[in-house]
This record gives sequence, structure tokens and C-alpha cells, in this order.
Amino acid sequence: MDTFVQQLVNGLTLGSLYALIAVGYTVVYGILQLINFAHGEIFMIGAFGALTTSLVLFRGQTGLWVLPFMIIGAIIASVGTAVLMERFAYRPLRNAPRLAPLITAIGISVFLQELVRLNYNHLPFTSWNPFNLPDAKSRIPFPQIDVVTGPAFQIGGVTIQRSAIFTVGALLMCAALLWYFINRTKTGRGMQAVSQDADTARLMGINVDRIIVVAFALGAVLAGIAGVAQGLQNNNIDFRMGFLAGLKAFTAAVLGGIGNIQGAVVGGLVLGIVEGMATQYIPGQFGGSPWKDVWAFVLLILVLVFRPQGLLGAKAVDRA
Amino acid sequence: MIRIPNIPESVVVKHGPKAWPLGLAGAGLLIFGSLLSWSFDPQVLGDLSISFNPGALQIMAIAQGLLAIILLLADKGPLTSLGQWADTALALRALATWALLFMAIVLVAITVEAGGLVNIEPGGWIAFLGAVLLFAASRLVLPRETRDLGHARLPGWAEILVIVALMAAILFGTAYALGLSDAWEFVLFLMLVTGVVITGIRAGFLTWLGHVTTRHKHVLMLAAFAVAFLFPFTQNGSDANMSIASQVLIFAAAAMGLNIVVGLAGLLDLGYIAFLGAGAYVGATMSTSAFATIGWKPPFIVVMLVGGCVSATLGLIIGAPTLRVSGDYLAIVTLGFGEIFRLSMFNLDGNNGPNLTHGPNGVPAIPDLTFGSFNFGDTHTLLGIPLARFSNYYFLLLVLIAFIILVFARLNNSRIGRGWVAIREDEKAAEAMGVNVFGLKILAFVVGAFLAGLAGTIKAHQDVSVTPDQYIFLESAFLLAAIVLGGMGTVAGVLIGAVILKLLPEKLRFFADYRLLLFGLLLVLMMRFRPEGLVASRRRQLEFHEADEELAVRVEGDIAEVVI
Amino acid sequence: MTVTAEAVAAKAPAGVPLLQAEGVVMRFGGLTAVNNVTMSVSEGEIVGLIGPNGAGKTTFFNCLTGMYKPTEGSVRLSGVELPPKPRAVVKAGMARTFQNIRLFANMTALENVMVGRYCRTSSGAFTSIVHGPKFRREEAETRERAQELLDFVGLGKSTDHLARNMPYGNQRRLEIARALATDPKLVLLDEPTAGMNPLETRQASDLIFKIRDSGLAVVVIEHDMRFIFNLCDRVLCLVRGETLVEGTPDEVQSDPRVIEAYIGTGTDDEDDDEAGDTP
Amino acid sequence: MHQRSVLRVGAPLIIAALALSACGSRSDTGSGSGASSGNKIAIIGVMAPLSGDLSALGLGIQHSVELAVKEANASNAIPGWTLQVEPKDDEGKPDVGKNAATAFAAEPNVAGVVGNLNSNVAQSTQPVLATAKIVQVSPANTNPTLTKGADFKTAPKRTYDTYFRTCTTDAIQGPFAAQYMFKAGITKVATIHDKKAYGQGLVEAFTGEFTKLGGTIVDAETINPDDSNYQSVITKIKPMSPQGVYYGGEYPQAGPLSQQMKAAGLNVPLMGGDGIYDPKFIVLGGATSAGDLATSVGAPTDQLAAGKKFLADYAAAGYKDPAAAYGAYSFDAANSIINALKVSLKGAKDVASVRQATIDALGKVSFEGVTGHVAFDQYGDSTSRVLTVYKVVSGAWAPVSTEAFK
Repeated sequence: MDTFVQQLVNGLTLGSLYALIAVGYTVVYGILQLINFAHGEIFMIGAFGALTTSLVLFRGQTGLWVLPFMIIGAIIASVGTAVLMERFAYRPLRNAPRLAPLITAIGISVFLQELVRLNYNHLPFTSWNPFNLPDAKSRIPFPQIDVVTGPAFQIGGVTIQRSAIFTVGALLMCAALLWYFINRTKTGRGMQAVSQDADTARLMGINVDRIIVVAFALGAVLAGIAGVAQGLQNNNIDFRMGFLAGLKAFTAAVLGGIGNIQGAVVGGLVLGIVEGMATQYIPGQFGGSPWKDVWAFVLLILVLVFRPQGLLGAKAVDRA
Repeated sequence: MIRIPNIPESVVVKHGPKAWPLGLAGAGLLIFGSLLSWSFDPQVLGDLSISFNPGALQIMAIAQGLLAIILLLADKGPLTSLGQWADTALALRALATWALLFMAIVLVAITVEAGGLVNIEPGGWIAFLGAVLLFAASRLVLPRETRDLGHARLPGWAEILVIVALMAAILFGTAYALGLSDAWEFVLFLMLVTGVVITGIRAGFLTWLGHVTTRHKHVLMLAAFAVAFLFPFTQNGSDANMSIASQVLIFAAAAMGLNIVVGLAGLLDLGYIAFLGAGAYVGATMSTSAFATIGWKPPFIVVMLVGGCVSATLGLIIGAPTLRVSGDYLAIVTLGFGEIFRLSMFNLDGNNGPNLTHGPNGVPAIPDLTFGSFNFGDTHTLLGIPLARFSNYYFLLLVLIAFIILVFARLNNSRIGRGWVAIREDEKAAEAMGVNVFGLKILAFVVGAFLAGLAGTIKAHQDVSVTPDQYIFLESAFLLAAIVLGGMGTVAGVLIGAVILKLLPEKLRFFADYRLLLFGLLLVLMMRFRPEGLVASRRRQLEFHEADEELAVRVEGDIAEVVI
Repeated sequence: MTVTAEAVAAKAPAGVPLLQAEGVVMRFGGLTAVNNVTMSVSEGEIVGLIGPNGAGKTTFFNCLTGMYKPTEGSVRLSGVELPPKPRAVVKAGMARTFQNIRLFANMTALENVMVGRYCRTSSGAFTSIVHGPKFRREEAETRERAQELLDFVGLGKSTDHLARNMPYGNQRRLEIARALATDPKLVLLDEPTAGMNPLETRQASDLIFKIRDSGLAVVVIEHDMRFIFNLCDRVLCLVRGETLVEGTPDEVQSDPRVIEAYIGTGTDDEDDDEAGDTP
Repeated sequence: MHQRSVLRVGAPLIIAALALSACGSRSDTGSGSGASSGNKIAIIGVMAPLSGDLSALGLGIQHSVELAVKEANASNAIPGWTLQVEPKDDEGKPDVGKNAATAFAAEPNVAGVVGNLNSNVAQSTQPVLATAKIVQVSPANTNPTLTKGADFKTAPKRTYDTYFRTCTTDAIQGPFAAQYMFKAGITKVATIHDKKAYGQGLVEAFTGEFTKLGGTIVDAETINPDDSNYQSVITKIKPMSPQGVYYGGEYPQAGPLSQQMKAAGLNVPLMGGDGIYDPKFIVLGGATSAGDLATSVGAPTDQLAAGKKFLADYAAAGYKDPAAAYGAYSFDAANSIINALKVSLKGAKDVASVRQATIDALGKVSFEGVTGHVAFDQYGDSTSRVLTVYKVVSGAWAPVSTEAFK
């Protein structure tokens, strides 16, 4: 029983992370019908933004008060990247065949990974590194924050890590704020209008370009926070972290019904729990942690084939 | 391509007449300067320090000068009969721009390599001055009306000769480029080739060549294969370049298979490398390697077929969801399949699942192929030229590529190919017209996978070992990039894309670390500015430029899908 | 010159109409777009389908051609029930055109028509690759037949033109040629004269007569009353998804309910149901 | 050098190619002038990842070989010959490595090659170099199958007689660690490995010895090296309450694993092989990594006099990148080739004709290197069996015991 609860906790923690990233896929997809394949890298850049903030401004500080600054740093980095990406890579392709933005996304993804890997600690072709940043070619330890990464809580036989509480808490807060933003603000309602029918919304005087930028930025905010959460949880970050996390988060978004924000959250949590349980309870040779990713992708394919509208989606999806 | 703003009309009109003598003077200076010594340091750039004994780079510069003189004489002078066909003015502009760039980079190269501007001898400066003059002159030459090149014809034998000469030039150009070990020389040679090609395009030579090659399609094909076949003989027994060449061929074979799926049927497959991997694993596990896990050791031809069929079966499985999902969703499904394949190969090591693949360590020590008494690992001598291991594989792969091209081209020009185009254009309408949409999509996956599987079985033997990390997502992305870069749905495009993506990193080692970065950037820029690729299929070009009416009218004449 | 299929399917038993749609109902969620419509078409007949915007005409077409699976009802061709699969429907001998032209824009006219021959040929991958005898025979036949059909619709000189470069009227004709290439017994034309000038409209009706004369049955959706009443042997008027009147042009024309339907509902449905074409 | 051959074939066919023939001959005379004082040239190749995420290790290998060659040339180790280093990038990928090996095989002056870093790359380069009879000494491959073949446990059989290595294989390190742990009173251990040859081999060898000594393996798990979150595996292990965890793999995974283990309340030492003996392990493992253990081959480099000298020389040579984990082994690998060449190149007219002699001589080398005594057994493996256990003490690896493995 303890093991079950423990894997449930692990699953929820992992799932919260997926959910935070998945929202970004879903928001952009809802408005542009575009799979922003490079969203995983936004998450990675967020983590590096937080790391940079901590190293440049508060090197060696471990007090809780650093955390908000790190989160702000993460958000600035991720939102900046997302907005630039939208402006220079995706916007010119708005009316291109669907293959074009997808290939662009792959290109951006590779580009951003390599940019961080090669140039995180120095400018291109120089060795100028005023803040003595670490080399990003391999894993970098993530700064530890006193209250958030201390020893774990022990409840009965179940261990709950402090970072896990942070991750789940961040998801809850973000979900609440997001709900408020979408349903109670003018911009949020504008987003809803654009996702229903962009052309009509434009005729109604909604600045569609601005809404699209907001959608990218919104996803990036959450991805940035997810980057911090993952850094705190795993204690290390690297330039590759976005690929698999992005793929899993996309799976989560599809699982919940892409385009549907509640769906992304639910999908993320379900996927996380499935992974945790698959590690523990699938017996025999095809169980255990080596196969958990396989099961996650099998789940993705099954959902796409048999229920492409996802768990919470109602509308049949037929996008060519 | 660098765009230089046009000079104001008034200046051109006023100084136009001076362009011709100025250009001749520039070209002359360029040639004269190139005959002199360029550098004091004999160590750099293959020794450019001996006057009247030009080094390789100097010969390149002289070639550009001569080409410029020919163009000038075609504009005004004894070659005007040529000038009425070719757009000499535009060509001259392109040539002069690239020549100037070439000389500038030469000077930079000498400065960097030898350490300081002082190392440049007067010859270098004279040649540079010549390039500058030529450039200035080229901006002043006025474009003229030219006749339609579609009507320009030579006797049949002469046209065939042109094709043969061109192919020979490609052969020796490639062999020469591969032999260059200095990165500067390599880059400069590439610049020369690019400059000449662009000059050719501007002059209309390539358009004419297009007409010629359509008139002599079979000659072109034969010549191309002859060139590919002759390539190992230029290596004089050295296997270093053949190793790269045979990798390019495997990559090209896989890319061609993917091109059926992406280029013809219009389905984006992001896990395609899994098919190559499936073939390779079949080849490895059924080989006589001590690590092979399957006891059955049939002749290789059977192994190839098994590999192809296993891949095709996977293709069928991956293709099955196309019944329900399409577009981006399909791309993600294929990506998921690719990851599942890799992870499965990673895990099937006896610890987690049956022992089939030895997990991350893969199947090493795969012996060379033998057909009868012919062992691919041995060096064989033909016409006095030794052909070593990789040359043997190269020939085998050449046969495979020929087969794949045949399949590709014939399918494209059949009822099935028309069905694929129809699906790409408007899936609903195609279905309403009785096209078997689902069947054709599956067929594309199966045929593509089968071909990749065949290539994979050879790759296993050629590579000696098969490991899961050769079949990661990035490799699928590279395959896709080869197609995107070269041009979707064309054979030549894919070959060019494969060569660029596999060869350049080998030759441009100093880029090594920035390779992937540039690759990512390239994908983004290609999609932005030339989504149809370098060698575009006419139809694909139209599909990517829906709004371009002018293009549509221009293309109409030769839409009859020339795939070569 | 004939456009009929050479014995595509067994001839229908005497007395059974060529097309028989019975009690077709199509609901989207709570909306009933087509409600219990029954229609039959005999060989060599031209039937008109009229109705105000949003009456469910195109939805009904989609039900007939298998694009939609009707919620209730059945569609029979020559007495054989049609499965709701477009490909099977085409194979059985019913082809259509679209309200907003859906040609393969980047293919030439000839290639467009050749695609229409797809379902009447069967060369597989293997014979295509080796250029086997079957492939060569079918390819030559396809090409010849496609050219014949282009001549038939009056596009004989536009063989190599790209569909997207052709004038609007010719695109309509090309779409008809493409539909005819499937060797149908019945063609469904969805607003074949939309956006045409009077001259083009007259040419279109000539073409439809010509098709009929070659032995095919035709069903036409149209807004142009004069066109439809001149052309059709029988007219069906749909209003809000239901059959209002069915009869000869004269009967329908003089029916007060039809006039009322057109005047009374002309403004409340702006969108035609083509929007629902891709759910 | 290819361009001349191109032209030899091409000239009869294309007149234009005549023009190029001039430069073909010129560049040959040009490159000849690189050698000093009329000495003949012998090239020692280096194949390692010089770009990409493993480049830190690869560049350390390259520079260490350069240092060895520089010292050999300075002392005129092989009279009449000048050694040169030619590095080639294998990117840590088998197919790129194969290209590099093929290029070496095509050069008549290549006397030996140091490399590769990765065992799977070596699998691809071994046959290429073996065909050309070029000796290859790896400073870092630990996969036993490279020297002893597929059935290395039951029926070891030398695969390629050109292949040698200066590092030890997993078959020694694992049992050594087992003995140390058991002696320290740890009898219940959970094992984790990354499924790669190195990690799996270590764990298998460890498990064999540990159970033989009477210890219990309470759980055996694997991880995927691409992952960075090991919570689910830790959750599986924790209820078994092991007294220690033995990890087969490398530091990028081991560091976070250690940290996450401790954070989840599993406060037992983690032990691994030389793959985790790296300062980066401690950086990634954080403060809680104190007490974690690692084994490494040879005595500590900075304790041997020769090792100290190597590190000092390396620093003095001013290379941009540090010697890294495999610098000392690479230095020894290069020196073993140089020692073999001293024998085989004596009186030889060119490198290519004495390649077999070089192979034979390399099998017999025996000298004191910077990692200890360097010699090879009949399979090409290093005979050095001295190992050291290191422990994380106040943020650094501190040697706790150095012993010869029995």
C-alpha cells in the first residue's frame, strides 16, 4: 500500500510537470492549430533562465527569497524566446502548407538546443564569460533553495519531497490563474473568440496577431515555471531536457484533448500516474522503468487512433 | 545569395559604354594577377608563392577570369552569336560578384593562415583589383533581350556530348573536392562551383540544359550512373573517401524511401529511421557475427528480403493509424513509433525482455558480405586499380540506389503516383473521385519502409556494428532535412540533399561543433525562403506558393513531372 | 461519342429506378439537416434539387455519395444498397462535382481527368514498377479516355493547362469531365452554373443535355430557377431539410408553397450548408 | 594527396585536368617541407570525440597524446624519425569513427592510433584498422568483448590482434568494489545500471563476487541514461532497505541519482566504477554525496611521482582543455605505441612495411607509466591490476585504499 501511494505521489509530481508544459501546446494549438514542436525547448530555456539568474545575481544564496527571482528569470527567458520564435519563424508561415511550420519547429528545436549547448557560457567564437557560467555541454547542477529542496517529509511509509510539493503547488496556482485569465479578462475572452473563429474575431476588432503572441507567451510562462520545478526536483538540468519532456507533455495534451486547457492538466496527471504505475506494476520482462516511456508512447498512439479528441475533448478532430 | 542594389539608371546610361573595356581590363588583371605569386608563405593554401606556376586556387581564379572574358565577348565581339541566346549581362553580374567574393576570401585566408596582411604578394592584390574592376563593370552592363532557349538546339550528338562533358566535370570536381584536405581550399572550391552554377543559371544555360536533358533523358541517366560507377576508380585504392561515399549512398537510399512517403504521398514521417534500423537489426542478428541472436543464417539475398519485409510490416503498422489520423497528428504518431523502436532495441537485451539486440551495446563484429567467393572485405583489383572494402559496398549500394530510383520514378509516373498527388492536393475530393486514399497511404509507407529495410541490411554489414543510438530522432530529422533541402518529390534533389548533409560535415571539420546549430537554422530559413527545396519538383513548388499566379503560368509548360 | 460505362454493374431489374434514396435523415448533434427525404431517379432523367439556402441540399448530396453516413434511411443504386463510403459509391456508378470547385489545382486538366479513371483501373505497384503489359494497356487507355472526355466537355485544347490557371467556367467543365471519367451511371452536379454569365450558363445546360443524351442520369442542385425549369424532367424542392414539393417543373413552379418558401425564408439562413462539408 | 591520384586517372580523359596536374605535384613538394632535419615521419593518430558533449574527454585524450609525442620528439626517442599527431573526430558515433579509421588506414605514414573513447565506436573502428594492420590502443574502452570476443566469460578469444588498451576492464573493477563493500560490513546491496556494456558488465562482475562472498543483492534495477529523474526506481529500491547501492554507469546519471536517493530518504552510500570517479559527480550529487564511493584503476595519479610529473607537464604545456579522466591513460597509450615503435622502426625504411612488427612489439612492451606499470596480456588487455577506492570527503574525491586485485 505504501508503495502504491508512493508511486501515486511520484506520478502526480511527474504529471504536474507534464501538465505545466502541456498547457503551452494546447493553448497554441487551440488558436493556431499549430503543434509548436519547439515548446519543449522553451521549457529548457526557462530552466536555464532561472539558473542564470541565480548564478549571476545571487551566487551562493540559498534562501527562499531567491526563488521568486529565479522564477521571474525563467519566465523572462522563456517568454522572450517564445515571442521571438513566433515573430520570426512562425508568423511568416501562417498561410504555408502545414508541413512548413512543423519542419520549422524541428529546426528551431535543434537550433535552441545547440545554442544553449555551445553558447551558454560564452558568446559565439569568443571565450568571454564575465559571470563565470558553467559549461552547458553536460548536466549542470541546479541551485538548491533551503525550504524547497531540503530533506523529504516522511508520512508513514511514504516519502514526499519538498520539491514535489512545490511542483504540485505551482500547477494548482497556475491552473487557477489561467482559469481566471481565460474567463475573466478581456484578453482571455479574446483568445476564446480567436480559437472559435479567427476570421470572425478579426472582423469583430480583435487583434489576432496580439492574441497569438499572448498565447505563445502564456504557454511559455508555464513552461518556464515547469523548468524551475524540474530543476529543483532533479537537481540538475541539461540542454537535452526539453526533447523528451516536450514529447511527453505533448502526449499529455493529446491525451486530455488538444486545444482544451483542463484536458492538458488532466492528461498530464494521468500520464504521470500511468508512468509511475507502469514502473511498479507491469510484471515480467516488459515492466519496470526501462519500458515506461514505451508504454507512454503506446498510450499516445492508442489515444490518437481510437479517441483522437482525447479524454476531455468533445469535438471530432480532423486536421489535415 | 547576396543582393546588391542596382545602380541608378542615369549612371548606367552615362557610363554604360565603358563597361565593356573596363570588364575586359578587370578580367585581364584577374588572370594576370593569378599568374603572379599571391603569398610570401609557401606553406599556406597549397603554395601560391611561385610566379607563372599557378597553384590550385590561382587556377580557379584564372578560370573565373576566362569565363568573364567569354561572357564579355559574347556580349560584344566575336562570340555575339552565343550572346543572342544567353543573358550575358545577368550572368556577368553573378560571376563578377562571386569572383570578387572569391578573391576577398582568398585574401582573408592568406591573412589568417600566414598571419597578417603582409604575407600577400602584389599578385594577390592585382587579382583582387581585377575582380573589383570586373565587378564594377558588371554593374554597368545593360541586360538585353534574348531569344527563347527552348528553340536553341545543337545536333543530337553535340547535346549528348555536352551531357557527358558535364557529368565528367561533376565526377572530377567531386573527386578533386574530396581530395582537398584544407578547409579553406574546400570552401573556396565550393564558392567557385556555386559561382559558376549561378552564372550558368543567370545566363540561361541551365534552362537550356534542362531542355537538353529532357530530350536525352536516358543518356543523362546512363551518364549519371556511369559517373557514379567510375568514382571509385578515381580514388586509386584509397578507401577514405569511399567510406564517406558509401555512407552517403545509404543515407540517400533511406532518404529516397522517405521521399516516397513525404514527397509523393505527402505524409510526414518523423520516425522513418526506424525502418532503416529494422533492416539493419535483421541484417545484424541474421549475420554470422558471434553476437547474432538468430540461429537461421540464410544467404544474404534472403536476409535482405527478410529485412525489407520486416521493415514493410512495421511500415504497415505505422501506416495503419493513417486511417484515423492525418497531418500533424500522424507526424506525432510516427515520432512515437520511432521512439518505441529505439527504446525497444535498447531494452531487448535479455534483462528487460528477450535477448534480441544486446541492448545499448548492439550487435558488433558483423562479418563482411560474401557472394560466392567474392568477399566484400577484400581488396580486388580491376583495370589495375585496387578497389578496397568500401568500394565494394559502394557498388552494391549503387545497384540498390538504381533500383530505388526506378521504383520511385515509375511509381510516381503511374496511376498510383497520380493518386498520391490527388491526395496531397485535396484528400476529400480524391476520395470522392474513387481514389483509394487509405490504401495508397499505406502503400507509400510499406514501399518506403521496404526500401529502407533493404538498405538497412547492407548498412549492418558495411557498418560492422548495429547499435540503437544510430537510430535516434535526430537521424530521422536529418533524413527529412535531406529531402526538404534537396526538394521534395525529386530524385536529384534528394541525392543533392544527402550529399550536402553527409559530406559537408566530413569536409568542414572546423564547423564540427556548430554543425547542428547551422542545421537547425538552415531548416528554419529553408522553410521561410525556399520551402520547395533546391531542386524543386514543379508541382511541389506550386503547392508551396499557392498565391503565386505568375509562377503557375511559368511552370505550366513543363509540369509533366520530370523527376530526374 | 458516348460517355456511358461499358457494363459497369449488372443492369437494374426492370421497373427499379436507377437511384432510390428512401427516408434519408441526417442529424448533426441536435440539428436535423436532412429530414426524411425520399428521391428516386430513373435512367436518362435529369432531376433538379432546389430550395433556399440552408435547406440541406448539399448535405443530402453528401449523404447520397457516402461523404456522410446518414443517421437513418438508405440509398440504393440499381437496387443495390450503397455503403456510406465515397469510394464504393463511385465504384458503383455515381459521381459528383462540388459546389465550390475542388479540382486538383496543381495538376493539369488531363491529369485531373486521369485521376477520375483511378477506380476503373487496377494496375498495382508491381506492374507499375516493371511496366508490365497491364500497366501499359491501362495507362494508354486512361490517357485516351481522358482526352476523349476533355474533348466531350469542350476542353480538348486545354489538355496541358494547370487546373488553377483555367478560367472559372472551364474549371466547372473540367470537374464534370473528371466526374464522367469514373464511368458513372448517374452524376450529381452541385450548382454547376454558380457564378456564370448567361452565355456560360447556356453552354452548361447544353453540356448537361449532352450528358443525358449519352445515357446518363443527372441530378442538379441549382439556384437559377430558369435554368432548372428549362433543364429538368422533374424537380424536388427542399425546405429546412424536408421535401416540400416534388413534380414536373410546371407543377413546382406554380406551387404557392415554393414561392412562399423562397420569399419567406430568403433571409433567415445566410450560410449554405457547404460549411458543414468537413465536420 | 588524393588529388594526384585523381589526376593520374583523369588526365587522359579530360584535357582541362592537365591544368590541375601542376598543382597536384606542387602541393606534394609543399607538404614535404613540414618535416625537420630530414627525419622520416611516423604519425600517431588520435580518434576521439573532439566535438559534441563528450569533447571534454576527447580533447584531454588528444592533448595527452600530443604531450607524449612532444616529449618523445624532444628526447629523440626514435632516432631518424619524427613523430606527428593527427587527431580525427569520431563525434562519439560509430559511423563517423569508421570514417576516421578508414582515413587512417589509407595513410601510409600512420604507425598507430590512440582511441576511441566509446566502446561502441571502437567496435566499428577495430576491423578497419585491423585490416590495415595498424595498432590501436584505447585509453578508455572497458567493454570486455573488445578483446575477448562475444563469449568473454566462458571462451575468451582474441578478436583483433591490433587492438590493445591501457585501462582495465569491468571484470576487475566490479569484484574489487564488492570486496571493499563486503569488508566494510555492507551485506545488503541494491544494484542499478544504465544497460550499457560498461555499466552492465560492472554490475554483473560485482554481483558475482558479492554473492560469492556471502552478501545479498536485494534488488537489481536498470535506468535509461537519457532520463534525469530516477524517483520511480528509488521508490522500488527503498522498501528493500539496502545498506548500499552499487551503480554501473557514468557520472552524469550517477550524480543526480545519488542526490535524488538521499533526498528521498535513502541515506546509504552509492558506489560505482571509474565512470563516476570525476569531480562532476560531486558537483551533480551535491552536499549529500559525501560518503559515496568509487573505484579507479591504478594508484592515484597525483600520488605517483610519474603521475604528478605528467600533470605538471600537462599544465606547463598550456593546453586549453584539461587532461580529464582519460588523460593519463592516453599518455600511457601513446607511450606504449612509441615504445613499440622504438623496436619496430629501427632500421625500417617506412612505417607501412613494419606494421606487423609494431603489433608484435606492442604486445611485449613493459614500462612504468603514469598510471602504473604498463604491459599487455595475451588478449591485449592491460595487466595492471592495482586499483584504488575513493570516497567523497568534504566535496572532493579522497583515496581511501590502494590495493592490487587478487
